[in-house]
Amino acid sequence: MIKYFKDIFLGAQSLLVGLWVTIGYMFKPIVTVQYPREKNKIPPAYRGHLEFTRDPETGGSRCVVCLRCVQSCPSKCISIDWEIKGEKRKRILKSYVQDFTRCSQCGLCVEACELGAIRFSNEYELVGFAKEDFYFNLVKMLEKR
Amino acid sequence: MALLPPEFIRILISSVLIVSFVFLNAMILVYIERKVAGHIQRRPGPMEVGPHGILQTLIDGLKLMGKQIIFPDNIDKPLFCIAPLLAFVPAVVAFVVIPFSPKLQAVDLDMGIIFILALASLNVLAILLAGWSSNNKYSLIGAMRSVAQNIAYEIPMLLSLLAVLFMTNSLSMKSIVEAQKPLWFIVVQPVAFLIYFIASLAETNRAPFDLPEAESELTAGFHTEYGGMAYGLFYLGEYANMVMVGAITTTFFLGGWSGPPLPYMEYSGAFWFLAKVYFIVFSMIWFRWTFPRVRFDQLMNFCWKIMVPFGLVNLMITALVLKI
Amino acid sequence: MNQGPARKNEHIYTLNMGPQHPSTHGVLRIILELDGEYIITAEPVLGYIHRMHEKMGENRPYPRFIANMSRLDYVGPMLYNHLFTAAVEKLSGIEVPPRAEHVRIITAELSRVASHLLWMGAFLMDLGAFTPILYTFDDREAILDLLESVCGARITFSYFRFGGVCNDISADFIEGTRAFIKLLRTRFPMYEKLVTKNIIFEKRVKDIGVITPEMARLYGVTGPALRASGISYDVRKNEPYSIYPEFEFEIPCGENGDCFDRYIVRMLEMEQSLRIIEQALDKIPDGPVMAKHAPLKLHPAPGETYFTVESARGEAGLLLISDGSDTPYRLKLRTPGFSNLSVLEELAKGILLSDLVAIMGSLDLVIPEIDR
Amino acid sequence: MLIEDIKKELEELKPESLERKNYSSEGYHWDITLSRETLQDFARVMNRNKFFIEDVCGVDLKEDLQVLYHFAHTGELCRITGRIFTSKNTPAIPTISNIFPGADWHERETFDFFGICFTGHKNLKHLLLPEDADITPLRKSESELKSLDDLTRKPSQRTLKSKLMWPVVFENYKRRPPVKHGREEKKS
Repeated sequence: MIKYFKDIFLGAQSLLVGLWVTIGYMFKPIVTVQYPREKNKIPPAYRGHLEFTRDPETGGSRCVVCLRCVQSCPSKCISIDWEIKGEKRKRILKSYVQDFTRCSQCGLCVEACELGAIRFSNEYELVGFAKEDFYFNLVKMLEKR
Repeated sequence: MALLPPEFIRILISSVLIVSFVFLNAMILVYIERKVAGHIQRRPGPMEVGPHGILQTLIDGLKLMGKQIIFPDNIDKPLFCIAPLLAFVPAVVAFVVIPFSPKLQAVDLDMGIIFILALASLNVLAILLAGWSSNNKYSLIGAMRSVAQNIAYEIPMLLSLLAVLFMTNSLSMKSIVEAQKPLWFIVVQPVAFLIYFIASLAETNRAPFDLPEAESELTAGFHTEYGGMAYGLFYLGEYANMVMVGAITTTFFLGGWSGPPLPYMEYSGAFWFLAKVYFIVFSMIWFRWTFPRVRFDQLMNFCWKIMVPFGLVNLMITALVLKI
Repeated sequence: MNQGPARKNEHIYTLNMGPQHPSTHGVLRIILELDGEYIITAEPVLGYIHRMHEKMGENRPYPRFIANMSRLDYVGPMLYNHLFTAAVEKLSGIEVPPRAEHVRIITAELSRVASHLLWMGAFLMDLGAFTPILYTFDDREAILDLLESVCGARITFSYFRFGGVCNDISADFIEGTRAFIKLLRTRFPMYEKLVTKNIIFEKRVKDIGVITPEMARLYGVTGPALRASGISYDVRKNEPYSIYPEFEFEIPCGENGDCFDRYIVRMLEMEQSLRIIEQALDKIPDGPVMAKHAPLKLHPAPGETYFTVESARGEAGLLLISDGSDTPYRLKLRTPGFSNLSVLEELAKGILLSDLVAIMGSLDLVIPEIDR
Repeated sequence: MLIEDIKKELEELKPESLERKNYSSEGYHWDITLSRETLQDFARVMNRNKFFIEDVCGVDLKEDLQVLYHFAHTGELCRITGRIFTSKNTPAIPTISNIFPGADWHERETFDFFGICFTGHKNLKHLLLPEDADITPLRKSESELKSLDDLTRKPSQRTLKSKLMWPVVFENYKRRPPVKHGREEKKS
């Protein structure tokens, strides 16, 4: 009989303690970020889509078409087109397309690039109406920038 | 107009007022519930439509009205259609006898509380019909749970109300309020108040007793198959029931419209009445966002092993004290 | 009407729980035979998000499989990163610089805490409490922010590489982690008040879904579910990998093996993880985070290796059979969730539907990990 | 020591081979090759010594199909791998799910991926694959198959062949111009 009343008392007490916690949190400030108006700070290490770094000397990209990024990609989402020019049969980059719909942002391509020609952008607000909107041509993007 | 008897006009006006009161209340309550839930969970709640999202529920209601009601295969169509109405209408009709202030009461029935309780138990029927006619096993389990739960909890609820009725010697809502002029019954009958409050949580299927709709077990319980305004009516019915519970608690335990005097107290007493109702409703919301759900057998154990004995003892003590 | 003898059991009916059901945590389907609300048999049906990771592993060179490991278990991905990279390092004998080992342990333990926090919220959500999940998400968010600052992703980390990790941690990260540990420690008493001591919660989970030590052994249940039964088996202690032996921590154990003990064990484990992180932060040496001669394209010598780590849900194992080429010949994943779930069939006999939800919650099911 | 004690019991099974493996490289202590008759006895020995089942795993080899059973112990560090071979055309192995109920699902999974029939299994139907699937996804094509000999470690061999595609990538890691992700470039 004593246990019966003790259980009721302790149970009620535990419930009141729980209520006290939630009412306390009700008057604490909000922790969510109101997205379109506020924005989170994106850390510099953020993995967005790929983009070229600019070579300060030429103003173009540093890419020498060694194809290591292509070979290291697990999802085979990078396609590079090039032409061979000159006496030294140097490869000249024509287009560098990343199929972002298939990219898994593992970072292997960026690490494979010894010249540091590619990097991750901080772009995270990506929308589009078609799959093709996410085929990023890095060469053109560099020219626009 | 002259041909209409004045009584008829009075009925018309009061029913329009009550229906709009219930609708408005439901809308406000949905908003309050979402805001309270949001702030308890440290997020702002609806913020987009109108300042601080104040029009959100209106828009949601419009959206629900615009939606098609989907009838699944092999349902019992007439019952499927009746159930949401049955959930909503009695909840509204019961407001007829609620005394908002000395002069704001549609009808002062002699047996007001019996009228309310009778209508409130129709709610079970609505849930049972909804669960049965949906041709969905989750709905059926939810409905069966609801029936067992509501029937069980009606007993402690009546026991606690009976203790108050012993003291007032009247079933009329108005006279119950007036009997509390010297002292609110929550002071005299704290146990009855607690029992009534807990039982009413179970009656309205609010957490932690929201077993009929327990969404982690039964997806959405009895209204799994409902959509559009049919679902909306269940929702309105639930909120109307919440206000009803708040109103009964206020009338029975919190002294109804009484409070610090305001000008035109015959009418403005409704302010105090509503304030108390909203306080009760707020605590129901507060409970919901704090506690986990109880299990079905625990719910029954709690009712039969704790609530009913306490209610009976309370009733006996009340009777004894009154007799002496 | 069919009046055959089959009508003898007419009060027994079948209920399909899932694949779309709020408390099956994804796409698990359970075929229930119910008598009223009591369960007679429960048969889990898997494979709704089976992606054949093992075949994918056989088809691609070792480094390219790292990205898959985060997809395997999205709740504690760092631990699976650790599993795969360490297994391959073991197979091919790559050594990892000490700083990288420390970074690995810090991030992996953070991931474990994040996983347990998410589990706790989801478990309480199953029991019908809506609010704790948002509090735990708030805490978990801090971990994800930390991990994002170091590896750039929030869920699918792909942070570990053979021979180290891909980014070094900054001083900000160390400071942030210390601040987070302080913060989380202040939150534990709140969780205790709100959840652990709550009478409804206690009644819902105590003596429910008891896994006896013998049962756990026969089914191969590991992780917190096993430790709740009172067996102190943790791969980090029993079969130390990486630099875990250098740290002081305890293996919290339960007694009864019920849902409540599984909850308590996980709560205590978070504290132990915080201890490990603290010690690792204190000890972390300077130096490179990547081995010097770590190749991007591996050709491990033929042979096989079996490697296990303690993931957030139990013992995660990886069998790698190499044939000397750059792709594994056979890659077998032993995921703890798979074994832990297989015990459900036996646990579910004769309990209520609500208890099944509690048990499934307490087993911490992550369906992608189970289906692989 | 459990590792030594178990040896006697394993030898009593008269296995086709019983090898002590190097734990630090292979990850387990004993490697035992069983036959169809001794598999159940092996499971019983494991059960008697309180081992728990880790997994059942098939491997497609040039000669035969191989099934691996991994056992571990919760008290002491001791891992045992049981191997059993079965022919490719009519793969059938006795089940151990009557002794270790946990093996049930693992065997069903192996049945899914390799089409190996576990005789005596109560509920041998597809677990991860669709019910009507008639594929064996993890069996390899003829050209990919390797024999067991190619897959075993030879003591003379170095663990890592230096046949790398590009010599040493991460040596140049530091030499690489520092890459800053994101859009800082715009400012300059």
